[in-house]
Amino acid sequence: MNFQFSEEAEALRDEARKFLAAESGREKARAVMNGDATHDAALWSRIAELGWTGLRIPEAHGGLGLSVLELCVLAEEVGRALSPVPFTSSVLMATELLMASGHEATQAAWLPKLADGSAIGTVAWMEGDATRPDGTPKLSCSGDRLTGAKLPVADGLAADFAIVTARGEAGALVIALVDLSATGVSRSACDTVDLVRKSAKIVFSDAPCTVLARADEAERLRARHLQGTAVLLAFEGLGSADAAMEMAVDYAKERVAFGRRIGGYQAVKHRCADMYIKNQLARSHAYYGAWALLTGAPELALAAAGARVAAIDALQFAAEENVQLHGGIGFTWESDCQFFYRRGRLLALNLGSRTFWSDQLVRALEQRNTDLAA
Amino acid sequence: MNFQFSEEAEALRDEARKFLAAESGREKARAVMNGDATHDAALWSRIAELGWTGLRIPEAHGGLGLSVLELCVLAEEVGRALSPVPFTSSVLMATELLMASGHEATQAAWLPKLADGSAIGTVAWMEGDATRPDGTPKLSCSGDRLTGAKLPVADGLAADFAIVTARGEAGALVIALVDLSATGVSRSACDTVDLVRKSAKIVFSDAPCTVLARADEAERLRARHLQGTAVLLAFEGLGSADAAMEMAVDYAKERVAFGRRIGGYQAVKHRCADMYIKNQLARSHAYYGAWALLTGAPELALAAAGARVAAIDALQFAAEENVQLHGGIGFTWESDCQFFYRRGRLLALNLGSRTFWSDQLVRALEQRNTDLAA
Amino acid sequence: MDFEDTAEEAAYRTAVREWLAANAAEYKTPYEGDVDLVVRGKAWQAKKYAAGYVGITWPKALGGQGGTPMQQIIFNQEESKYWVPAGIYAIGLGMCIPTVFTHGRPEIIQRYVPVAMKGEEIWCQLFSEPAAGSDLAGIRTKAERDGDGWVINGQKVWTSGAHRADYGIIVTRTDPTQPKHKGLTMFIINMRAPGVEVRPIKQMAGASEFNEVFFTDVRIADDHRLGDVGDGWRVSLTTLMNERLAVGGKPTNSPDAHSLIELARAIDAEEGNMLEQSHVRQKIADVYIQDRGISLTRMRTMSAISSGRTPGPESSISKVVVAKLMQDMGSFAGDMAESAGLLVGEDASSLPHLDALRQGYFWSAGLRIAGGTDEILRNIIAERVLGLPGDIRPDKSVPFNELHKVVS
Amino acid sequence: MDFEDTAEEAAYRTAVREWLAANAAEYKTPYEGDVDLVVRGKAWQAKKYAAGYVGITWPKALGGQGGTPMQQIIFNQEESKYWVPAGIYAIGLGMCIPTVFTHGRPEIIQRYVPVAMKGEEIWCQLFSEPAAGSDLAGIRTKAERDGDGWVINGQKVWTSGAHRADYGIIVTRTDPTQPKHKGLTMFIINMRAPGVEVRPIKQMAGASEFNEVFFTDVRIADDHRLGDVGDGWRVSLTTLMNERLAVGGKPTNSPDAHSLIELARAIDAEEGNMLEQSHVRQKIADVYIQDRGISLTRMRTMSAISSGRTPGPESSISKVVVAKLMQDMGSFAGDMAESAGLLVGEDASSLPHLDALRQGYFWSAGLRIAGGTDEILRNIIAERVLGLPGDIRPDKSVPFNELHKVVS
Repeated sequence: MNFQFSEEAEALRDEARKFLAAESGREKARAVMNGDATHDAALWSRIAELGWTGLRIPEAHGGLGLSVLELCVLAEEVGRALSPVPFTSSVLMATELLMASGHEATQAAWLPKLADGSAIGTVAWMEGDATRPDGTPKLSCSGDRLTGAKLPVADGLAADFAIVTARGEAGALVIALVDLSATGVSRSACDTVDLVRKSAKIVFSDAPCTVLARADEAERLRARHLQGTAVLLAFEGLGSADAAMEMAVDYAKERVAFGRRIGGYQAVKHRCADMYIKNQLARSHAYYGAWALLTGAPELALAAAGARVAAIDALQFAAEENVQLHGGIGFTWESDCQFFYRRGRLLALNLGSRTFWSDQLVRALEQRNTDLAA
Repeated sequence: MNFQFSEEAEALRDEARKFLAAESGREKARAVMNGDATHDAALWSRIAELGWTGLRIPEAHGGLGLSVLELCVLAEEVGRALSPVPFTSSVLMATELLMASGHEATQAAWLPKLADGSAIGTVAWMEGDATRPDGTPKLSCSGDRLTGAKLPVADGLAADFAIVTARGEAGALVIALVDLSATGVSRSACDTVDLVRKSAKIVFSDAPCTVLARADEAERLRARHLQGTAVLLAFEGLGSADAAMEMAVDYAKERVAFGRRIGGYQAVKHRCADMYIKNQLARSHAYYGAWALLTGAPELALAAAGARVAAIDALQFAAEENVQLHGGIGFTWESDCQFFYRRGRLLALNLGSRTFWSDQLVRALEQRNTDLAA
Repeated sequence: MDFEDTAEEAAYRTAVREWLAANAAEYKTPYEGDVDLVVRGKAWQAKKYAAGYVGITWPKALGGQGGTPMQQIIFNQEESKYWVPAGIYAIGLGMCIPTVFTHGRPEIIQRYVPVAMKGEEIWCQLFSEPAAGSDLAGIRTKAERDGDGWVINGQKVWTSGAHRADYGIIVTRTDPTQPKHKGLTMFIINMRAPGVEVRPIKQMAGASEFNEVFFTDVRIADDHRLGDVGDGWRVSLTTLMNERLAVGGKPTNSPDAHSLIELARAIDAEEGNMLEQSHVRQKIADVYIQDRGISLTRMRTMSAISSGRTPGPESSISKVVVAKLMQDMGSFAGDMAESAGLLVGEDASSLPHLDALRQGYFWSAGLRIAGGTDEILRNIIAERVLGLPGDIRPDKSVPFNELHKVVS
Repeated sequence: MDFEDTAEEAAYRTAVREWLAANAAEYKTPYEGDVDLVVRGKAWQAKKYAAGYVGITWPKALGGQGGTPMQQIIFNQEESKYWVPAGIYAIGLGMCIPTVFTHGRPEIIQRYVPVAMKGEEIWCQLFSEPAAGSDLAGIRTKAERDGDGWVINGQKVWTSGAHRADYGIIVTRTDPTQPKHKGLTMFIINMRAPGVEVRPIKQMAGASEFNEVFFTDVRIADDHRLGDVGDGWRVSLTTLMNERLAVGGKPTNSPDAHSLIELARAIDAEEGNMLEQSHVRQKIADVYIQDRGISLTRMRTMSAISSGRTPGPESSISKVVVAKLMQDMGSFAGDMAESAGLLVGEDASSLPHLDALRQGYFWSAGLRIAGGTDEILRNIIAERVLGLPGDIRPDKSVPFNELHKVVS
């Protein structure tokens, strides 16, 4: 029984947490929120120097070639720090999807730049409507040309390329990579509930792209990408949820009302206990997802859905009750509470809602029942 | 604005509460639970003497001819006392359904006996499976003969007649009254989660019955009966919920742990506040239901569903947390907590679940939207 | 049982409706011009005052109408059908002026009450402080005797409308050697006086409805004291009793079960639309039970008022239910809308009610706190309504300036 | 990351499996004969003892195996695949005997421990009292000196297995003039001694798993004292530390998400079956997140044990999650089953898992209380894990016999 991270991964966590505590305090997130920059470029450079941008990229392409477990550790720590860098979009999503695509020419073109941080990628599947992540996109792909729009695209203003989902011939799914500096691509800022992670609306007018996968192959690639991303974003959410809980607990230990620290009131302390419970459940499900991702186990569909739903629940609860425990001050612009409150909404919706994933979860349970019966 | 009971109705409430407090303490419920009697016959006689059994029955048939508002008041008070008498089955359900049927001959035969308490009626629509109250029964009605079974039938052992739902020619709904002493009727005790309100399984083998309504008329009668009963049972549940809350609050004021009365701990006091909140919401919805029932307002479908769902929620919460607040003693056979815990389940399922009624509620909201648009 | 007015109420309602039809026609639609809210507000208040619709329940001796609470409710109901600029007087006439005329000296009442009723002066309420939120008696703002008057130093926070207020009522600590509820004193303060500085507080959702107010050597004459020296806690209860009534419900036109129905119907599901999904229907029913349950509860309260009885404690449940409900509705609506639930501003989705529901997700986080947190309200219900024991209060009999010694 | 045994663990597991296959074949299916549980239990315990599967982690000097916690876990896992009658020793060997060998005199250890390990004597734990539940230190049962020994008078409650126990450990009050946590003393008591009377407690759901035990002038020799006079609270912590581990999870084979899936699939809906209803699917996902989340959390704990580390506090969440979850699952299953959810006994529905889920609705009400209520467990998580302040304790330093004066 070894349902825990290796000592090496835990060492990476310690290093990452120290680095981010020193270099990525929440004032960095605030600066990006209040400013015009798409992200904290200096911090991003430091992160690239540490090799985090190329953590999973093969050494042949300039990366460290480490396992997905190390990536989970970093996802959690970056989530904990709310670092205003395109780590989720570029490292957790675009890099992983590009590597999974098996499209060697494109990998050779972009992976080295991703590894050294000189390029930023993103994944653009949303189209501003209420479709779910497994739906058919409206963006059309004819030959190697894209026409339509994607929004919101996280880090879409900072990104050098986007991997998009599109509708190809006969309505078949296409997954394609677009150089965002190409002709026919125009971008504008697009506001979302999360003010730290800047998003874009990207409009494609007969824009050139490289098709990475089509039809059944694209469906398989997307399904696998959704599951893998669900696990990685669960770690990110878990990190944020733990940070929100710690913020609430710290305040409850300091704030005095009616002659007592408010953490002594059961209404407050039991709420904190409930945060802890939800975060622990989320952690256990996230670990299960990491194991399934690492081993390619058939349980991945179930584990990924469980990790995502538990992480969404944990972060939303911690974020809402963190404001509540802070009282009036927690509702101000100057308080850090809003970062978690907003991030909670972002993580709840940026890869399909908890409703979507709960349904996926039950599908996986049904499937497992069928497998057991067969 | 007069969204409250009349002074006359409140006077009846005071009288009823005093009478039941004196004559129907919870030890009466316990005696019936632990004994073989189907109900407390002495208490039932006293209730009949007070005229409660004929409250709504026209004076021509020996009743008091009062309004449904007075019946709501009594439903609440009998629910509060957990009186072990067939009030719900006979007065709230069978009498009301018989009166609504418009079947004068049958009314002439039974209403006087119902009024003076010499006859007990019940309504039998459940068939032991998971069908909903608006489903098609399996009990078959051919001509004036019934074949099949109904279970559980509340107070089915004590009842003199049952009004049943059945499947008639071409699958059309039939509502019929059966004299339970007739040939072809056999009854046996049938255990349910509620140990105070005794139930029966009733088997019909070509048993004679009087058809009260068929097909569309029966559907209308059933729909109206379900809505009216939903309101009346909401009052019953509200009475039980208030009694459970009061039991919990009284205990929380007495029980000492760690040097304080446990009602001083926020975990306990806030739970009591939540009971109060749910009970107040349930009361408001029940009153709305009473108003709709009284006035025959088109809002009845909505108000009845709201009353039922709110009452189920209130009683279940109060019943569960009443056990919890009592600690170990609340989980014993000797504690009265179990009455509410069991009654909560009974009232949640004896007329269609909260799921069924939530769906009905949204249908009514959709309908109202349509009406407003038209 | 009915939902009808009594004959007297119906007559009053008719009169109000006719007056509004004649005088409020310009407010039939939201205002789209660029005249200052204060200017528009003053004009409307003057009209109301002239017609006898200000201080409806107040004694005639004070310039009020000596009317019934039901008349006030009827006027509010009818007025709320228009987009009138009445909000800037809510705190002043709802909370401050009743405190002034209950505890002020005759010449002070004469000076301030009629002017406030006409709308010529706007008031704010200066109670909360950074270290005194739920525990209001923990305030630190000092008032020190100086000759015939007083000198104020300190800071208030969460002061609605301080930036446009002419006067405020302020609770101060005049004797820190007394236990916290003793040693407080209430004053009327001139918000334009030297040493008063108002700074807006930007909220999480971006708006600035509240302010911080700083006081540096602000002078107040002793005749502007409300109640006795050291009696400020009791005086403040007059104000707070009125606040609980004011902060009760949700804003008019905020989302309800029908908003979710229309949103759900507009979103495609695998088959049909989201309104056909049973989890959506169950949630809508939950919302209806709570939201409609609160409005029906309010009708019970109004019935009691209408029949001249004292309302029961049932109205205490309103805010604690509504605030959390709005938060839950907001996140549920977002989940239904999937990625569209993320969008704000120019690119926001046009799905019906989605924007209002998302905004509700943000302001409900504040509503759960303002005017008594969820936790304080549950304490109040448990203690005052159900009679359960109060929290243990280590601070009750300790001198204020030694409180730090007892904190556990 | 893997879920595999280490090489050592695998070897141990193989040996256990082989031994069980050879010795526990008769327990492959539930027992249907009429031999007394105690008789069957003693036979099985004797076999385990002879084979070295009792006291796996205990010191060899005590007759234990000096093994690792992981070996104990592996044995438990494998043994739980059979319907063995092992439950009657759970409290004695899990809680009482560790207290005896930690705090007893050598000759007492010698007298009781080996016999208990062989299963020849059965033990119970006599702690809770009517006025001492969550607040265990509130016990009133008296032990008074009488010559060389002690005389016990009082009442215990919630004593599992008292009716079949030969011995028990009992915490008593020896000095009521001391504050409540002082003045307690622990003893070994002979449950067959004169003056001991055991009465079963019938539970809400009908079963009688617990007892009341009354003590009237029961004599105990002083050498049966565990720990010093007045040190009973500290001694009891040894026992309670083990209880929290024992009462942690839900019973084997209790309902889970798959039970709801199978039940839902068996119930017709308007179209198809209930498993296609989205509200059912959402609920099943909720159940899975909690139920599977707890079992995954247990794996994290076991991984720590397996790698020789101290488990973190994560296991503290188990019971508080599982108990309420079972209650919620029970009512949800009933709702799905509509009227079939009412039926019990002979006429009960044959819908899959419905009966177990309904029973779970009843026993979960007890599980939320037993071994630490939901409220106590949340206090423990908040205070011990998160470091939040404890409740104010007016009773801490007051003499026990003056406690009534401070109750608030």
